[in-house]
Amino acid sequence: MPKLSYLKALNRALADELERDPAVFVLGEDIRAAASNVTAGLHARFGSDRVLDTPLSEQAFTNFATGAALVGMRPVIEFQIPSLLFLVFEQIANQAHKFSLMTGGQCKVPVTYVVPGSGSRTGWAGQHSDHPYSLFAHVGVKTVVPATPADAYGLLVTAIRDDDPVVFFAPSAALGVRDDLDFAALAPVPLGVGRVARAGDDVTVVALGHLVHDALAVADELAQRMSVEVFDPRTVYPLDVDGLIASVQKTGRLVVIDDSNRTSGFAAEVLAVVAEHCTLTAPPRRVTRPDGAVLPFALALDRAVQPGREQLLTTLLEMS
Amino acid sequence: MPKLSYLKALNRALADELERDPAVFVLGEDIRAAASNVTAGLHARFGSDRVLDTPLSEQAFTNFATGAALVGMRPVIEFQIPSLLFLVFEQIANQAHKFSLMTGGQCKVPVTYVVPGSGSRTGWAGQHSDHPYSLFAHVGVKTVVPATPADAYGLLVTAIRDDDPVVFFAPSAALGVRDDLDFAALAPVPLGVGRVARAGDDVTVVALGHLVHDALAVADELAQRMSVEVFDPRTVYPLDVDGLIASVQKTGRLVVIDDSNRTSGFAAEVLAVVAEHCTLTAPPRRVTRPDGAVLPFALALDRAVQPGREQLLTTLLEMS
Amino acid sequence: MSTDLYRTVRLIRRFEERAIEFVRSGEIVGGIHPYVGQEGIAAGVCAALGPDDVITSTHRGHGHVLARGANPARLMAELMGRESGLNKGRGGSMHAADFSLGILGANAIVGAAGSIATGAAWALRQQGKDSVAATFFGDGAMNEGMLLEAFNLAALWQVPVVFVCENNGYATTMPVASAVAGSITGRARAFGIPAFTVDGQDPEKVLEATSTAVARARAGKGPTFLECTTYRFDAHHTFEHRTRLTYRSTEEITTGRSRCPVEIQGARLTAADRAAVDAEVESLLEAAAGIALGSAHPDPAAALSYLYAGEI
Amino acid sequence: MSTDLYRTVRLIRRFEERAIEFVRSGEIVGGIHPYVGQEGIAAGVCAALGPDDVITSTHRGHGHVLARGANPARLMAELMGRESGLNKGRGGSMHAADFSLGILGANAIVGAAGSIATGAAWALRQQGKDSVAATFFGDGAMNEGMLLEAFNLAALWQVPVVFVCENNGYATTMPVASAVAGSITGRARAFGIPAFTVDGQDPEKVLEATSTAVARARAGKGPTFLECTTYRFDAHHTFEHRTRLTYRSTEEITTGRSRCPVEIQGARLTAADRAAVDAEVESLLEAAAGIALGSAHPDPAAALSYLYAGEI
Ligand SMILES: Cc1ncc(C[n+]2csc(CCOP(=O)(O)OP(=O)(O)O)c2C)c(N)n1
Ligand SMILES: Cc1ncc(C[n+]2csc(CCOP(=O)(O)OP(=O)(O)O)c2C)c(N)n1
Ligand SMILES: [Mg+2]
Ligand SMILES: [Mg+2]
Repeated sequence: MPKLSYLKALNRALADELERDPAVFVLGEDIRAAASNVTAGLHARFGSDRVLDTPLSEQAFTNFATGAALVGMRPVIEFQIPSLLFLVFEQIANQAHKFSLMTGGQCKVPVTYVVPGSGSRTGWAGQHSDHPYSLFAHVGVKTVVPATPADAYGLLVTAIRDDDPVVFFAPSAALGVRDDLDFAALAPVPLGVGRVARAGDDVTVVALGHLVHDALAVADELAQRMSVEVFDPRTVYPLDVDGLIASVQKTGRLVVIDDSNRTSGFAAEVLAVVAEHCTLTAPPRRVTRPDGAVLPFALALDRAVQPGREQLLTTLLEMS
Repeated sequence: MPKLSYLKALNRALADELERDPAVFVLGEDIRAAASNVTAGLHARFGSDRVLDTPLSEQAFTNFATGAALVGMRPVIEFQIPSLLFLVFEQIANQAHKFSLMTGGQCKVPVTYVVPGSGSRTGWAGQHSDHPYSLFAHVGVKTVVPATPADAYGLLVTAIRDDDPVVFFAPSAALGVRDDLDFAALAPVPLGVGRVARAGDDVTVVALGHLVHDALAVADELAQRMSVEVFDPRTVYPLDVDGLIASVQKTGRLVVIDDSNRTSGFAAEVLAVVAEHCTLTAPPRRVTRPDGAVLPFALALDRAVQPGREQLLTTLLEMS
Repeated sequence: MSTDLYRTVRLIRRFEERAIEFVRSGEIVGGIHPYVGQEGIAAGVCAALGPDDVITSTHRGHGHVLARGANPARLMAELMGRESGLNKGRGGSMHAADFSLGILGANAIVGAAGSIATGAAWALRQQGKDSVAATFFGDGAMNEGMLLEAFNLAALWQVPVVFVCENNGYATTMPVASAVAGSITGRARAFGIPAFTVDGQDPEKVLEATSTAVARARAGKGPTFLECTTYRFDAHHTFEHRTRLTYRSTEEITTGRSRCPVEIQGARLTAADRAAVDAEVESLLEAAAGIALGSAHPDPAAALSYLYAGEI
Repeated sequence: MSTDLYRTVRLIRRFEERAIEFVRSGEIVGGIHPYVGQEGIAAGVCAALGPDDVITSTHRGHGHVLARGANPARLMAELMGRESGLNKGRGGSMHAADFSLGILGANAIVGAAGSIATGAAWALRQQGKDSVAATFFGDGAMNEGMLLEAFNLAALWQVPVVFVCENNGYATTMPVASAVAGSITGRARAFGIPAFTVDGQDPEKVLEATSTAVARARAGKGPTFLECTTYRFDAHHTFEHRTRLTYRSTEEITTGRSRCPVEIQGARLTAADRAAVDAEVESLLEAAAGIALGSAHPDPAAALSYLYAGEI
């Protein structure tokens, strides 16, 4: 079977949707030259009307996409850096997200916001290393953080076809993941449905994006000592509450590894949902970025601030 | 003793700090005419250099305040509507908040962002009714939501004197609260220190801002049936974890009433912290805005989407 | 045409006066931003548009929505938060929309709608339609970066959009001279957009200027910018009726009110024609108010309807 | 002065060339945005500033920081993430700052720093100081609303700030003509800011224009805008050394490189003087590289130091 990388899966999803639906178009900075590689080949194939290079005007082009969506298009915006989502937070949370309810259901805003390279980019430092998915979940914008090439493909396709705004975070550390895949089997993946990435009995590790791979590695490493179940929600919002609860009810213990900040982040939500629904046999644990984290530039410091295998391993051992 | 309203307390705190420290200045829209009343009298008293009316350029004037802070000033920005914080999210979370770490501690950014009228403003509908404190807590910006006139005064003074950015949310529904106060006793209130607004034994209700008053009313109403402790953290971030734990360890039960959205909101953080540290005798409960809430205009709908006394009462009765 | 324009400005004026009464009586919760004094702009601009065109509006939006042909009863019902409202009572004054008429919504965030309109106009052209977008905003919005960015996109991509700046002299209490460095039309011209100052008190002048702009847009020549000078006769928002904000002198208000679009357009009709229109408007609004007042309130159990396009 | 300007451009050029080598060798992680070709602007602007003035810089900021007098060893150490770096290794290439020299920081967000500089300049004037701020940004930043908003504030409040636009023809791969409708100076002038186009390849021309602007600012006459035309000789970012982005023709690059600020300024020195400066720069950089390479790495246990001003 051929190998498909996560990055290539994104490219393929965009190409397939551009091909399938004339309402789809892509816009963003340097996407014709494909500086991030996500849009490689698309301009040559689909032309200037469907692959738009924008000036550095993030606020206007985000609302531009909303306007286009209001009259029937399905825009996909590529953002070069995660913090650009801060710059357009109003345009997503206060405009795109709110139009449906505010107009009494007169319209739809099917825009997809793609950040290919969220989280630390290794050396890009403080203003380029955020992973702000929890913010969008909090305001209620559909939010996905896929871990594998197949899910990256399937969730991007679903996001584009979804009639609401969807923010799609592709973690920088996952872009290089490659899997053996039957291309014909690539298919849409529904929002709000998690998957058990590895079955286990003793403890549930909830992980998202690149951290799913780290969680699997740690589970392997600990296989002799404990049976770790790795649950990948794939979608941050809406969250697969049933899948989560089923896993935790089986294992009775919970660790969340989450590359966003601790306070009121994704991990907090998982702990809260579990506290509401399950009885645990040990206190749950969060392995996250620290409160208010700003990633320092120096590599060892950048790494120290992010949750990783070592912390997860230590946490699991402490619980056993 | 004279009566002091919450709104007047804000005004007094601003006046006192402008008087005390020449580095303090206030900027915002329509603050000379004092459209929101928070800045009433300040322009006449302190002049045009210290009370600046800005054009509608929120992003630039927020960064302008950062720049002024970097060279020694202590700007206070009044924002007319909560969603303006969405518009300047980059400027607060990615600029003001990050300067200290990114420069290796070379500078401070003592800016205070005041939203007098956060949450529903009764009839201002979808784009004017947010209460986005959880977002700032998540990114690690110090965040306060005072409930009483004395705390409004004391926390605003502390926020202005603090060397980091602080977002100050004055809930619309709290602005009219009046208390009998000895003006001489008005004093700074430290960040990160909660208060037990009412002592009780059976259940801890955590509430912020205007909801503290609702929680107290419900506690009164239930006094014959259960002994409710009301804990008001006052600061969302940093959170008074010790105070919270002490209360919950005493009562063994927890309800959080929180006027922000449910997923990854303030209530989620409280549940998570408690799950990490305490054993409860009943599952904890969240009484919050629903996921992704957009406040509909029609009054009854606006109210239906916000957490209130009735829901809290029902929740407490269900737990008992 | 004279009569039509008069009917529109008169309708808007009387609608606003009635809405203000309903604010006073409590039927409208939260207040409104009255359009009184600025009617000539909405009337003139919308008269220049065709059925496939679209508009975006502002916090001060009733005039635009009415001029574009929305049902006054449904707009009034919206202001009262009723199920029969344009937005089923979910939007209120600042979000009134009627997609069936190409009204893509009032917007409560100053400066936001310009880029939305630009995107819509661009998309309609991509779809092979001949549509033009007209987007309204105030003088205060000229200082919002996101609107200036929209000028750039529209100019670069020759988008068929007409930018309509209603310069009423103030952003809330902020005089335009203290808020806008340089000139309003100069700012638009700097993006290569042809920009003109028009007497916004005269609906016919606005219609004429807009017609030229719309023709340009349809011909593929891109955006035009119209600064329509006007005066806000009433409060920034009805909350001002309760507070005392002293940012305008009585003399200034008197002078400002002396050029009234309803009078200017009314003087172009015979007394009899004018009276007939007035009566027609009164009975229309009487009926509209009755319908609105008689409409059902939405069910609080449905408070979250329409939050998402489907089940979530 | 000729010699000083030459020393600065030569220092920046050689610093960048060395930094690029360190990117290649892996000593600098994450890469840099090379300033090669644009040195004349930083040199000319900073030569016009006094000790109490302040600057803000960009993602392409090494030149600004060096021209303002920062210690090359400490800048190089910062790029290598060492404790002796300007920012103690916490900032890296895009955040280099030295507050002791009035360098309020490079900024990784395009268009953000203009309003920060405006606020700083305003505040320094409030404090009774005679300071001026110079703020650098690229042609791409001219499309960021937040920068345009800053022009407005600076013009309205006559803030002593000099806006320095480095027009190198591209924002990453986007040619300026496809991104900026109208003209760059016209955009600034629309805010009532005097705006001039300067040959950014000639440090003396930049110095002259900046001196006039600084004098104007100190005299209380407000902001000036300088569009410095230049050419980026190297990649947008060193990642381009590894990928093949084909947005510029070889001919264009050859033509662009033909006007080199180091050569232009170097030609004004005698061969002997020039050789002396070159040698001085080489030994300075040799020492700087040595110091940087020999500096300690920060302790990961201190990863969150400086996150807040005090304990939290
Ligand atoms: C981005 C933003 N900033 C501030 C406000 C609060 N606000 C509402 S209307 C208004 C004044 C708008 O002035 P202008 O654009 O001239 O329109 P006018 O009210 O005069 O019609 C302000 C400050 C807002 N709604 N949105
Ligand atoms: C607001 C923002 N948008 C996009 C980016 C990504 N980005 C970094 S540099 C750059 C191009 C900037 O072009 P210009 O302003 O001309 O400066 P130059 O790189 O040419 O020096 C882009 C798009 C960013 N850092 N910030
Ligand atoms: Mg106005
Ligand atoms: Mg450039």
